[in-house]
Amino acid sequence: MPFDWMKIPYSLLTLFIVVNYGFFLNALIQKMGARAGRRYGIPIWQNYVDMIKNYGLRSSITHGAMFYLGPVFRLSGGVGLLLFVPTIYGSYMFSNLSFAGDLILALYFIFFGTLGMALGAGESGHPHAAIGVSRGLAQVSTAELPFALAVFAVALQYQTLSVTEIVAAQQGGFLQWTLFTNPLAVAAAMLGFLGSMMRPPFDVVIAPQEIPIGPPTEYHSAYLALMQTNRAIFPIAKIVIYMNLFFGGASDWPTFFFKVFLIYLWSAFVGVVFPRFRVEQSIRWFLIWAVPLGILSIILV
Amino acid sequence: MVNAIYIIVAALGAAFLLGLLKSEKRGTAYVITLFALSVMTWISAGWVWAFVMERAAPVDFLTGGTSPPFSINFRMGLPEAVLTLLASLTGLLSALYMKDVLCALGQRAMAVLLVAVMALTGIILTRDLFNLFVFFELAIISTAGLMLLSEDARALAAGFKYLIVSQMLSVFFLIGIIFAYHATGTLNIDGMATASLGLKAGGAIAFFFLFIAVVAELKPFPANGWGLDIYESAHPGFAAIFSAATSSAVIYAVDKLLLIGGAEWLPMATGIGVITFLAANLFALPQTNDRRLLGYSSIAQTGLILAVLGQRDILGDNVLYIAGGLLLSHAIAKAGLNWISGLVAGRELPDWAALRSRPILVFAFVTFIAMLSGLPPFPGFYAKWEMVRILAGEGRIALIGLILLGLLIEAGYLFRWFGYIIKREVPAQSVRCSPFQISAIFVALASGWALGFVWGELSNQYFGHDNLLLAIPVVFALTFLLLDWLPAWVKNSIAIVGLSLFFYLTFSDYDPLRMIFAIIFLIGGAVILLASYDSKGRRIGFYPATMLMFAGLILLIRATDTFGFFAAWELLTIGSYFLILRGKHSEPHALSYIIFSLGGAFLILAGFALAAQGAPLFNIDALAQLTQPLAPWVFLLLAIGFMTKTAAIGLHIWLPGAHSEAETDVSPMVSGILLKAGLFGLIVLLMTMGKQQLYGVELTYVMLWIGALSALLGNLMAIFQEDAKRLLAYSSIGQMGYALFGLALMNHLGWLMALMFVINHYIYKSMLFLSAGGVAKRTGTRDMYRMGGLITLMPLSFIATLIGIIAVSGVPPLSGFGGRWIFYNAIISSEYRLPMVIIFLAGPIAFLYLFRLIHTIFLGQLKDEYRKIKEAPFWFILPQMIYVALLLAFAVAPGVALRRVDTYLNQIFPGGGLQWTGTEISSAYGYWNPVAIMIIIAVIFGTLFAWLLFVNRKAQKVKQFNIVYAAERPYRPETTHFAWNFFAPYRKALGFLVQPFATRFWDGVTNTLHTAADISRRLYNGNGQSYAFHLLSFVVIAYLMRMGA
Amino acid sequence: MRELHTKLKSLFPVGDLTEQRSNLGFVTVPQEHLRAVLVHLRDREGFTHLVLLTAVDWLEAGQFQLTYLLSNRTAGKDLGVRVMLARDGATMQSIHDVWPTAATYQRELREMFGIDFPGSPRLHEEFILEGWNDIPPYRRDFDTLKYAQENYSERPGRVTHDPAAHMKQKLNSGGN
Amino acid sequence: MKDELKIRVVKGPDGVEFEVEPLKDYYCEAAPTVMPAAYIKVVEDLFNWARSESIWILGFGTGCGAIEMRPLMTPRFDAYRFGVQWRPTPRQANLFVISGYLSTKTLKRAIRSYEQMQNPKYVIGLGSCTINGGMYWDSYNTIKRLDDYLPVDLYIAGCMPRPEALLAGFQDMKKLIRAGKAEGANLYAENFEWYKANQKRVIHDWDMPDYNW
Repeated sequence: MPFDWMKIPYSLLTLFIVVNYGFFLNALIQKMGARAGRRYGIPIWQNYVDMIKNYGLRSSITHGAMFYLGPVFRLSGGVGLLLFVPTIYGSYMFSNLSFAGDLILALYFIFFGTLGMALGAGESGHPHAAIGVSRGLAQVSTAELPFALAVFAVALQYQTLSVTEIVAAQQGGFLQWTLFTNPLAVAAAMLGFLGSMMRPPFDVVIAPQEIPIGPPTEYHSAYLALMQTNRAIFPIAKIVIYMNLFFGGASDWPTFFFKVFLIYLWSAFVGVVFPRFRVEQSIRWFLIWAVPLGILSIILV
Repeated sequence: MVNAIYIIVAALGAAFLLGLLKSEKRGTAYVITLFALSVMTWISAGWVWAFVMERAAPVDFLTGGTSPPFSINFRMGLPEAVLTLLASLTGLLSALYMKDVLCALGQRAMAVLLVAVMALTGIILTRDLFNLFVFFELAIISTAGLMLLSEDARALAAGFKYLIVSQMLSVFFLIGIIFAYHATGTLNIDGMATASLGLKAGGAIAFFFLFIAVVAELKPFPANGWGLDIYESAHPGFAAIFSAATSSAVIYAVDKLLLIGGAEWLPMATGIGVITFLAANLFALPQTNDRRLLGYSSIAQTGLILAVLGQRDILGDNVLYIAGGLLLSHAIAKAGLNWISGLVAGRELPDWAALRSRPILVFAFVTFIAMLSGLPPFPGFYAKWEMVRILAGEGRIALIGLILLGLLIEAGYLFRWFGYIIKREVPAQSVRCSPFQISAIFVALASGWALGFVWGELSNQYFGHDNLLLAIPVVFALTFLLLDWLPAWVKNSIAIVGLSLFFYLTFSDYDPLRMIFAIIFLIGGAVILLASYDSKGRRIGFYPATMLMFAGLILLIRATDTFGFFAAWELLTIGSYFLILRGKHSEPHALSYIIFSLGGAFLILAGFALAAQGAPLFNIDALAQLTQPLAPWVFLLLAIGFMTKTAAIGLHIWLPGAHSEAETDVSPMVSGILLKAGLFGLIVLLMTMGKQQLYGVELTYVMLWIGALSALLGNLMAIFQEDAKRLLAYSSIGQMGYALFGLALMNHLGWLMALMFVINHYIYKSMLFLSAGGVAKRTGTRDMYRMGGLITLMPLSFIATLIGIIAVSGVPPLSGFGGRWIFYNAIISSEYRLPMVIIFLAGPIAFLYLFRLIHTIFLGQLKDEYRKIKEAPFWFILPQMIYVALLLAFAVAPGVALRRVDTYLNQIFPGGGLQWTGTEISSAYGYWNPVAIMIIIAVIFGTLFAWLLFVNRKAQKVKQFNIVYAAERPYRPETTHFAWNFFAPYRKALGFLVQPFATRFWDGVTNTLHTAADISRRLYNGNGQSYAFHLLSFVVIAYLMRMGA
Repeated sequence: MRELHTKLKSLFPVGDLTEQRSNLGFVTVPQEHLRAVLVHLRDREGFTHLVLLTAVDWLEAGQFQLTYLLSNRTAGKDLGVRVMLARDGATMQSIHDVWPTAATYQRELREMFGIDFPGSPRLHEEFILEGWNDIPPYRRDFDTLKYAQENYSERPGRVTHDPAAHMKQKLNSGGN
Repeated sequence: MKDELKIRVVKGPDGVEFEVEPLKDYYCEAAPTVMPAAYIKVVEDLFNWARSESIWILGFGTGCGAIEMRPLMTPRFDAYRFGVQWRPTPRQANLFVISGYLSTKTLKRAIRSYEQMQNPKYVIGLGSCTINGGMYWDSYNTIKRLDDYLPVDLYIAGCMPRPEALLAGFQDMKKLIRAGKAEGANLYAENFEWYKANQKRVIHDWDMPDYNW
């Protein structure tokens, strides 16, 4: 297929929309968390301000090449993940760069940012960064498992790895969604989802009181701004995958906003209700509660 | 042709002449002795020449023209000629070897020696029972006399015990002769055979006495305590005769007797032989005294040959080839080893480390133990192959099992001994030897290799197998033995050119599948060898071993029949064993490697033999034609054998130590290249045999589970390692698990994935091993937690490791992703779902150890003592950079390597392949475009990097302690570097999975063997009465078993 | 408490009992008998817990008073054992082997009072102060005001009021 | 100087001995520099606005005032709505609230943390103790004037000021920042010698580099 140069501005448009929606959604969720604690919470534009401020810091330090590249890896991971998956079903404009690969590409590309970030944090030489990475990797190894199983169950169910085709198979009423056709897989995936969102009870990775926010301890100014941008993009990019796989995808932007919001809300909802697990507790939790669901879903497909 | 009688005459005459000499004329006496022995040797050699070259017919003759007992009945045939040559040559060489002793003791000792050799040749030559008895008596008496030559005080006691036992045997023998003569009226063996002694009244009991008397001379279990005392206390020169010549003569006597007894006595011979073989090997296991160990080994070998003779009903004419091969291997090796033992001062096995001061002796030792263990290219190997083939063809599976078990135990203690020689401290007393002694050993060495060639030729002639010593790769490898005096870089260049040239000359021979392996073995080997330029000096022994391994690998992919395949397998096993043994602390690991490998090889041997059903030449492709119920068993044996090499879980315990303790440039060879041999075996197996069911269980399904568990547990164990190379070694277990899993899926994409893993694993594991090795070389440690922060000092090693871990983890855009992508597509089309869960769990766990690898070495805090270290040596970096380039190239264009394989796999699994349209690759389920991925990621990454560079242009570079530390400051880098026990929470959660069950199991097996041996060994308490009792009970038991039935 | 005192008195040359409460008393023992008394109290009388070890500087008498406050958890009783030390070159035997926690108290006393406890672990490491270069600050002859004025710059304009007068004036001026 | 900071001789893996000087080898020696504002005024104004609306406080409580900051996170005061939040690491913090008396020992840590923050950075002195020593005016180990040691942008008087006072202080701080008057970091860099001299006068065991990057 000859490359269509129009893909580039289209992708940038998607990126622009998603970044803004991500900033908005992050603040909204934070505000909801605050409301749960009977506070007003931050202004809705606070994350933009923080980002501008971080870019506006005049000085910065670097611990070395890998430290420098860490946030670049991180944000590339987020942006790439977003662009490798079609955002809006049936829209050529917002199918992004999904011609480069299918679901598997997206799944493995999730680790691109994580790995680079871990390396960057490692070069800072800060023990808390290393401890945070150790915890994060340990936790993610089992948190990803139910999700991987669910993805596999879905792929088996629809006999395809193409995101577009999976969404296509779920069209025609919400009863066609994987949520209803394969509830076990969705349940497993949504439990796994909790583990990858860095919210309680699975946020021991960045435990602020204990290992001052873990891997990003040494990051600041522009580095941090890049990472904040990623924090806006990455969850959405991830949720887009969930939405496409399990909740029928979105064929227009309002549906997209709504579904993403609801899925995001799920982790936020659990997050404000529960305290924090230790790493080995969360590993056991995933193995005991989420993985069996995933296995069942694979067997029963 | 000189009449064979002169062999006897020469000895007797010389002995007589010696008696006439004055006792001062010891020099003259010695010359006479040597002359007599030389004449005997010459005559025998003449006969051998006549039989081999001129195809002469066997000659029977009588002395004095009357029939026995008034004269002696002789026969000279090919076996007799060879054996007399063996006996007299051993006598001659031992006489040379014992020059000092003989001259000190005088003519009488020389006379006794001559009589002993004469008696042995007599035993071999004679064709009548009475004279057999006479020669036996002569041999016994002269043996007892020779015992006194030893300086060991225990020799006297041993000789006395020997006399007691021997006289008992003589009585049996005599009684047997009387009865037999009475029954048949002839003393001639052939006469008795035609008269069917066994059918005559009292004939059976007569033969029983004869048989038992001669067999007991072979020191069968348990009636062999006295023999051991002789081996232990005799002078090594004599022990050589005793071990090589006497046992050969007696074996031949047994063979002659069995002619009389007929087929119904064969099982008994087999039984006694096998039990002796097993028991003696078992007892040898805990031995620490070298000569006693040799004694046990001799007993074991004669037991094996006895067992082979017992199988002559099915072996037919081949018995000569097989028993002869085993016997000659044994005789030469034992003579050689005994002679070497005389040069070593200490009597404990580790004292043999003294040999290291003379490489030629080490080489001789290796040759001898390889001959004993039945390794190629020696006669024992060919004999082993043919024996197992024929036995399997006749369905004697249990016997094969017992023999192979015994061989494995034997190889175990022999190679353990070799490990001591190479690795233990050199004792203060060095090797002392005269040119005579060296020349004796050298003759044994030369004849060992010569016989290897002869047996190879015979094998070619009779069974159509290739002579291993004529295979170009083997010759190339052996050439390095001769070139070992050259400096290492010259040899290295020759090796690299040789590998590349061989590839250039042969690359058109391979199909796409074999092509991948050929490239990895040959070109891949050459690339890794670049790292070897780093070593200085001559690096004695490295290149023969390396090239032997590569020779094995090359022959493996070129093999068309099972023999060639198996021979290649054994060659690569030995070669790699020597390589691994070179590591500084690798002694125990190399031992467990060789034992597991030989165990696996024996399973393969058994599998091939079972498949061939007795056919001398069995094409590998013919495996496909096997049917139930045979096929699944063959499959099982072969699969386990190959999985031993790929270190599938449960059989993996040799790998971590062997790979991590090997030298820096050896680790990538054994990990990146050698492991692929196992995969190649599995591919060949699965390609020909496909799916097999045993008791309703799908065997490939079992393999699927094994693969999945290997992947999981290998990865899990890797994350808990502190040693960088050990971590990589465990990771190899995991990676091989993936490949095994892919193969066991038995579909198109599964295989494609396995092959992708083959390529990827070669590249990144070699690269990582080199990188870790380079770092270890510079830092002087392999413990990762001691390193840290090396990124600025060793940036190129860091880049290699970084690219390596991204590739291993399967993160796009590097080539590991392609493997994962194919993997997912492969499992969707497969119906097996449960084992995948395990594989899914294994995937992310890889991140844990990979991050640890790069973080604890290159990131974090730099330690005081490493502040000044330099980048790894150029020759380590060069191949790493080549690999980086390869990985990137392979990531962008996987089609270069895979497309042809994909097409080729259509022959095996039609359909289900990939579509290659332009740069896009698609399957029935999904698609990916490596070029697009690479470009997109590069653009995004580049843009963001440029942006960060712009906004962050004024960043201040700080140093390692400029970190926020809760308002404190770091104290020392050691306490700031978080590295040790990196995944402590993981151990808490999943540590129970990595309990060393497999290690405990195999430890248990070894301990049980040792304990059993230790307990039973108390039979031999050194008491003559006990020995007599053992002998009697042996006779009684044998009688009951034979006659009672 | 009294029986305990009587018992102690029969064994050691202890001084009179000062009873603060029915379950809290103090006795003074000679320096050389302290260890024996403490071990006796710990092993025989159930005073297993060293609550604190502190010092009082009796500058005028030229003495330091060390107080070892022990607690008998089961009986709910506390007993303070006092030892009077000469202030010059004050040295006391260490009891870190009787109660390991004592080592920490002893470190503090050495730093703050300059009392030496030979043999006590890590005694000469800094405990609270860092880089202290004057006489130990808890000694009463240490003038903390003078030290503060010499070392720490002051902000001019600081005045001190008599609180009573100040408040009165404030209130009278209309409460502003 | 502490042992671990003294020059030591170590032996490399190749057996060669060499010296390691921790203060030079392990710490960056560069002095702080004055960081100019953005070249374009509009940009600097935008940044100042952003800085004022996004005040990240270093989670480091020095005295009893630390307890007054906690209520700000609670529903009653909820400082988050003003763009104020707490960060656990100085790298990401902009505002350092010295919350009460500062012993010389804590001063050392405060200096270190302050220096690890990025320019621009602000200091608020909370309570009388930071202004003139307060009730610790005669203490042997407590400094009496914070602005001798760190560039203070704003003092909040009281002993202790209540959280409301802190909130009011933050609002004042915002005004200062928006007006571009909170240039403490540059002040510190300009008068680096003077600050260091003051600091070293009270910290007798100076065991760190002059500037903690």
